Amino acid sequence: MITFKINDQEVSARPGWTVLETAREHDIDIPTLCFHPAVSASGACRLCMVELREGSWSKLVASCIYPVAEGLQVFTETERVRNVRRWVFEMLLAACPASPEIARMAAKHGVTSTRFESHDPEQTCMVCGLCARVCEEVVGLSAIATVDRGVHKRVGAPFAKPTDVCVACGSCVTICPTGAMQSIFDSIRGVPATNLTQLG
Amino acid sequence: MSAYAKTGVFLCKCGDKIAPFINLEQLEKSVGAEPDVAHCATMAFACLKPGLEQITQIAVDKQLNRVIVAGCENRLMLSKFEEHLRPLELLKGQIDMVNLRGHVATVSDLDAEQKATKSAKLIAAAVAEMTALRPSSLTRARLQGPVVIVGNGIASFSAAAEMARQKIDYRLAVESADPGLIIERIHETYPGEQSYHPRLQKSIQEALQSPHGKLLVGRKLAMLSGVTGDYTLTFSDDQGAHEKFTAGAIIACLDAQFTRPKPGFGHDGKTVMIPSEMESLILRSGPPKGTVVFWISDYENGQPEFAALSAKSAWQMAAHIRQTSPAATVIMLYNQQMEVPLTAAERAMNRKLNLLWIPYDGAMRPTVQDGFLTFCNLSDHVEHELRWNHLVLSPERMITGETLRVARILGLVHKEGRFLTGHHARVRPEMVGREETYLAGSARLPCSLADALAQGRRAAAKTAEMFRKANAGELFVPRIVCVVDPEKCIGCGQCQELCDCGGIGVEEGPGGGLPRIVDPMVCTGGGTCAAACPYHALVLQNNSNDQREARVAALARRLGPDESMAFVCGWGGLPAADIAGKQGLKYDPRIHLLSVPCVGQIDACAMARALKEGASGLVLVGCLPETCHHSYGLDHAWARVNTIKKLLSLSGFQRERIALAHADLNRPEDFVRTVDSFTRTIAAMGPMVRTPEDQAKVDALYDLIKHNTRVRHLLSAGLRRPGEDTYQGDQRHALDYDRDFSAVLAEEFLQQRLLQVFRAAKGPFNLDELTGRLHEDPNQVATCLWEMVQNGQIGFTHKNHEAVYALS
Amino acid sequence: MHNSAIAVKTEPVRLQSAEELNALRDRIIAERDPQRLEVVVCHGTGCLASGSAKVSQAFRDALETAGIQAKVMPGIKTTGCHGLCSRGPLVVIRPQGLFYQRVQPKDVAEIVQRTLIEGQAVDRLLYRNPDTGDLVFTQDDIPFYKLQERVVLRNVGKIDPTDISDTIEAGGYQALAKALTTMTPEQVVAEIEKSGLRGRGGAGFSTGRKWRSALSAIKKKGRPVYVVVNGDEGDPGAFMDCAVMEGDPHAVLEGLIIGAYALGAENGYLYVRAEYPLAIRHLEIAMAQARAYGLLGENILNSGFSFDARINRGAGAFVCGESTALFTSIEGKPGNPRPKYIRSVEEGLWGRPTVLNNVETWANVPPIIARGADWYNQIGVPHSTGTKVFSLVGKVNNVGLVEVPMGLPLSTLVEKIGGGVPNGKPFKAVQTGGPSGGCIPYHLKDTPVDYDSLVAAGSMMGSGGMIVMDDSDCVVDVARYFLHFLEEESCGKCLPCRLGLTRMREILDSFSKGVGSEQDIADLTSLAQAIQDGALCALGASAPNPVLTTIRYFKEEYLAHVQDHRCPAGVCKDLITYAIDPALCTGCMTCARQCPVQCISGKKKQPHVIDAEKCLRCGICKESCKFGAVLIS
Amino acid sequence: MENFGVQIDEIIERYPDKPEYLIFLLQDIQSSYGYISPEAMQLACDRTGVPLTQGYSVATFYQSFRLDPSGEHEIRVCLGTACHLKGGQRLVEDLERRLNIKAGETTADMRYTLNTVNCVGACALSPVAIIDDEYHPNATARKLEKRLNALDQTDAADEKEAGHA
Repeated sequence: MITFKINDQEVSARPGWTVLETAREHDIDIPTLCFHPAVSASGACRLCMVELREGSWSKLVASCIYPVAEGLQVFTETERVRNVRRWVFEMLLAACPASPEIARMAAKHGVTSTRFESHDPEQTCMVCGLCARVCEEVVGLSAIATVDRGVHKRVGAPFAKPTDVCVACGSCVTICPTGAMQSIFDSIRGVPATNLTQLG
Repeated sequence: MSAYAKTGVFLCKCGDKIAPFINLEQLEKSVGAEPDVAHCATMAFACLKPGLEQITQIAVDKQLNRVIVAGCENRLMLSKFEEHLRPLELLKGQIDMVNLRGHVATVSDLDAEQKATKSAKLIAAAVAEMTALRPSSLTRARLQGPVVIVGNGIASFSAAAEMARQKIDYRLAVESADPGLIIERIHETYPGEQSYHPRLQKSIQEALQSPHGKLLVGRKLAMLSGVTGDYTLTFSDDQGAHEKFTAGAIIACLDAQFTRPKPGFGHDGKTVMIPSEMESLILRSGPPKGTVVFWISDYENGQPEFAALSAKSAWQMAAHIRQTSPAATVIMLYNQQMEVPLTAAERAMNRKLNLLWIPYDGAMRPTVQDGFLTFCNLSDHVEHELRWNHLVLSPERMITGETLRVARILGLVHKEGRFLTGHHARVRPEMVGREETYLAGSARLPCSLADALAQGRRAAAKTAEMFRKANAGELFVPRIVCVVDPEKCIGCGQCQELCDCGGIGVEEGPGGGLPRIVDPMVCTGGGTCAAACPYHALVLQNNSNDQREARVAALARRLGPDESMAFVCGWGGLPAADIAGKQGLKYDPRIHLLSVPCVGQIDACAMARALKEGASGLVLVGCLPETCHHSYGLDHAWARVNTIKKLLSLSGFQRERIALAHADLNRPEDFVRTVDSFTRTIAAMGPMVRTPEDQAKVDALYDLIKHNTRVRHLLSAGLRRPGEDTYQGDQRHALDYDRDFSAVLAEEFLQQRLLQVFRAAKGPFNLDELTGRLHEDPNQVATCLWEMVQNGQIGFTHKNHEAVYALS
Repeated sequence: MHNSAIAVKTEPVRLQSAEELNALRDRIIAERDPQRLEVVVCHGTGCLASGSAKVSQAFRDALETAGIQAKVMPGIKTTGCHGLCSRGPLVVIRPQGLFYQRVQPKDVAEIVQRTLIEGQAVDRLLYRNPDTGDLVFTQDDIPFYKLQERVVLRNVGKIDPTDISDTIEAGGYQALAKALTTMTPEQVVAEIEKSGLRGRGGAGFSTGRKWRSALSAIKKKGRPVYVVVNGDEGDPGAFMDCAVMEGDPHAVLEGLIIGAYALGAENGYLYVRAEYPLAIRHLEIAMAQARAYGLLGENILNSGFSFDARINRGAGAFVCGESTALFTSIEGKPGNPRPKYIRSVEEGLWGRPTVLNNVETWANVPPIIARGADWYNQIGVPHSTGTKVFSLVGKVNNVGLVEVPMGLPLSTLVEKIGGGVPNGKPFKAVQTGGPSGGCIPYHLKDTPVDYDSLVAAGSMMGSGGMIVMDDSDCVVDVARYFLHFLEEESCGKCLPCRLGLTRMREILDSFSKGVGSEQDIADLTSLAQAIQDGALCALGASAPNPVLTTIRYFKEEYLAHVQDHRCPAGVCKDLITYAIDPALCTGCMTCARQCPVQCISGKKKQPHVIDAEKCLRCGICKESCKFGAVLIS
Repeated sequence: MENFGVQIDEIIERYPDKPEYLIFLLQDIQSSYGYISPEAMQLACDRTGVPLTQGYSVATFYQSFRLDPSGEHEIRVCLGTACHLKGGQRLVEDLERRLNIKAGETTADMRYTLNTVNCVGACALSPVAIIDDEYHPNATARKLEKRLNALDQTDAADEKEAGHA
């Protein structure tokens, strides 16, 4: 057993757990977006950042991947943590203006508006890569992946064409935290033979 | 409590996603009180390490051999639980999930207690299924014997060379073992690739000379039997003598043929020719002089998808002509819809060689005349003329003759068509899919020589990987595949006809019987075949009909009079429901969802069971038409649902109590509409009236569909076969067929009800008594009784000058 | 490996011991006449770009025709970078050591005649001291070289990097022989620790400590362990590592082999940036030669120690200079960094203990081993021992490669060695540490150039790029440039970096258009802080540095943009206009012909006018005007 | 004559069939063909045993790979810091105007591809442009224009030489 503190509350954990897992087990809320228990953590969205302190020294780490250790002093709501969270939410609001899920999460953490202009009012995807990870790790296919890099990074199938590798299982749509995969999905599996929405 | 099943149920709070919506305390209490539940616990996050460790600990302490996690989507999370519990020998099939979050917590405005009650029903159903599970043992797959490479396609050599490289024994069946001859003939199937020949020669030599390979020269494949790992191939020689070989795996290398285009293109094989003929000419008498026009005519052949391929091979031939015969003029004439498939370097070379590319307006077909060809120029709309001495057309490509014959023996012809495409969608990644590991060459889809060889290599590499795994003891027989009960199988062959994955084969048994065997490495576990077996001889192991019936019955018994249930297909309805739940869409809470891999997997008796045990309505939410991942499971479900509808009608119930619906996983709003529409229909009809007499009818309905082999046979016979293009209700004599089928059902249903009467009470009964009990027309009853007497099901004697009937 | 056709110039002999290596060296020295006539042509990337390959070919041709007249047939040696790239192509005539600059093929005949045959200098090709106007004959007398101390570059520019005999003659592989025959691995690590060597690639982590922790990780996890050279020198404006790999590949290789010996590694990787084809080629040749001589591969120098290495060409991603991204790239995947909560000495390449050092760090290892840590740690200052190579570029007279002891004041580097800014004005700022570093303003010109002082000034050592800026360079534009660079180079995995850099750049974009407020500057700072705290890897975490230091030191220039709507340096397009000074314009019409939008009008021999409405501000007119008549206001 | 199949097979066989050689393979394909075609990508992925998506991710992640055929002549303009300060961006803009493409694109006639590059290590000679591996130190828009005109003429001469009929 390992004991350490989160927000001055003593918690216990076993070797191999992460700070996030321990916090959740103890009902301490840390926001996450790119984390899903079905797949490996990537530590990309940085919403789960927490501050580690030791005397005057401190640093921010991603709790979803940070392993627990004896005597850690973890703080989940410090000024620095909130600054990162606030800016990430502000940027997400501008990057994915069409995602109600993101707006809901941001509002829950006190961010309701953004200083940034949106480049694409329809955008919902924030390229967390959960879809690609679930396809590789759970479905075992790797029909999609994140392609390109930096600001151009996006999710897609090779050569931006529907791919035979996709079995249209919809795991990516299910795991997507922002609902973005719903609009990308048809371009990956190819449009289904019949479109029933016309009947409705 | 069950003697052997020890089931643990774990309820997940999922942070604030489940706990506030469902009263988990109440749920834990009621689930814990179920007789078949050995342990029930609630945890913060079952899926995170703390939760997983807790489950493992409890499973060890309580010696659980079944685990149910009630939390979220099984599609995403099940494999994680399976992986964690594998060390405890809890295998696939012994762990199940109920999606409380997506199917209960967020989808309605019920209060937390009501939701706990609903959850308890769904969990009890899952427990019942687990209790009915008879888990199979884990078996390793074994591959015995070499790899046999058949089909005589050029990819054979690259496949063999790859096998040699991987040091795996192979038998190579070829027409000729003379590299010179092989290369001489190659232009007939892959023209324009002369520059590739030296390399091809190397590959052929590698294949022919490896100590791992043995050659079967000049023999034809006559028959194939057995399963992956243990095949027997029969070859015949010129004299018709047969020889048998065993094989661990087979690689088929088949090439398509080039045929002359339709008349009207002026093909004469001498001056107007196809590329293979041009290459013969070059080989015979050197490069032609004068003007050679390559007309990329694939658009006009009706095969525009191969235009780029034709253009590339024509260009290579053209370049060869220009290089070896500087006096020749070479022109490429192409439909403007095609993009010229040359890279920058090739363009530079093209420029150096001065090969002209002339586009024409595709709306006007070029016309061949003696020595001239007219075409319409796109820019000036003038009909221009091209003078030619030799005109080379694109060929038509298709598979015929020997290629087609071998493909049939190998079971590769899934659909009638020009090529061997159109295999069913893959459903299981670890599946040893036939198309993937099996087939290489232009018979799949036209390709260049290099591509064909690459396919051969790829097929061989995958086969080698399978051997590597098997030899290392890491290749396991999939858990959820069909198995045949030889005691029950009569060899009627329905399943084999219905199977799309090629997993069902024939085994010669003693006495000429032909029981079916299943190749577990090829079976996709779709189970539509098992549901169609008239004798319940084909069973989808670890996911059997008995389990499904247990689950259905357990749920149906717990449903309130106005509640109904739905089967949701793993590829359509279930993901749509999962996503609807995730998005917080609301729908009628009276519907109870049961997930199933494919609605085609549901035996009609499981549907009947739901109605028999207390459900007021049953809807099967499959995927969209023509998108089934299995062998037309949706169409099969359609036939079964309609059978139940007829029987409901015969029993005096509303046909609308059962329905088939479609859902696309990416349209969760549509799913909600589907569910609401169905629940409205059921609500409008009210609960099913269940007087003893009514209940007896539903019981008879169930018994009929479960046990009556005539009805089950007819039902199977009417199912859509792979390769059939028509939907069941779409057939030419649909109405006649339907009427006949209805008549049979009416007859058999009456007989079933009579049997029910005889079994329930001691007879004998006379005609009046029977008609009185059943409220049916005396003439019909009399006819039925006579049938049954003839069949020996009942006997009759005379009593007071009146015939009386009793079980014989 | 898969390198074809690598020529080994002398017949290789597999060396079986340190003694055989020494014997070979003695033989090479004996064979070579120290007084032999030699034409040394610089073939560094800089000189090659200015045409030195044509010069050396011209020498070959000229010597062939003139060969009969010469007393001794001179050798032609092509070497790595001499350093003074702005004066290339450079040619040195030995044994006199005559230093010719800007030599063109047409000058070759004269050199052959005057210098090689007649023994005289060609004055017009000599360096002229800008202060005194005196001719300088030899390299060592040029101020640019005088203040340097060459440890890493000891052989660069002197030896032919494709000929291992040159390396061996210059003492190459002596340190390896010493380590293998007289030192235990433990002693090697201790020596490196004692030397105080710090990583030359970025953060300046102690190399000795890194090796030490790798040893304890190996103890815990066992082998294999990997040693890796980080040659992915991605900082724009930095080419130190390029010069070392091109000019003295064996130094890197020798350092790596010594490191492998110290750690017990059997396999190593050299990850080299794709844009350095020559460096890759020279390393390939060096490795083939080292293998042939038994200095690399199985049983090195018959010591029982075996080690081999392979070159990974980078494929064009700056982020691969980051250690974890570099590892994923070697593994054949996109170079996305991994979270680094477990250090790479414990879990690096393929999850194994891995020691990654950059090229310059590895090249420091052989001299430390050969001459001892005590000699080494006397160079430089405490906590920053040894020397550092810088590429001095931008608005400075002597653009090139310099190596100086740590702790030299910045002004010495820029003004004495670099010769100051071209127009004689003081420099405005020096950007160090590449895109991750910061701008040091003129008033901090006495800052000693060592790890800790640079960090205190808000910048960092980085890999050693040093970009000098003058008053025609705009700090907002430079900050934008770096942000734009990093935006394109971000791997895009973590949100603060992928989204944040764009947003920061957008704010700077609006500044460069004269739009913004003090609140925007405050927001920019706060966002920068969030990115520093939140980014996943060092690329993102250090990306805001150029912005933060420029705000810190040049806030008034930011305010000039947003409050006064002007760009003091005359760079930001939206805040400047081009105009022609009628007094200077001769009406030659050159600019009017060149203008891509034909917005310049005027009659022949009459002053021209620019239509500011149509003007794209592309600057072609200013560039093409021979009379300096085009002005920016 | 060169044949895609022959060459690609030889490239594919240069390296062991392990995932770590994917980038090596793609680099060799890139340098032989100027781009990575879907077929070539598939072959490289098959050889190294990685899913096609990984090949595609790699090819789009690293700047040196192209997925579309590149032009016969590649123009690279250095945008390292030194070149930026001395007007590298202006060179790019001028070439974009002249060739009527954006950086990273290829002209419609497949003759020129314009790319930018982050520092080629020739900072002393900034700004630097590289046309078909030939360095142009201290480049100006005018000097580059001259070079492109010269290239146009040589290519036209090529065609003439081969011309007949």
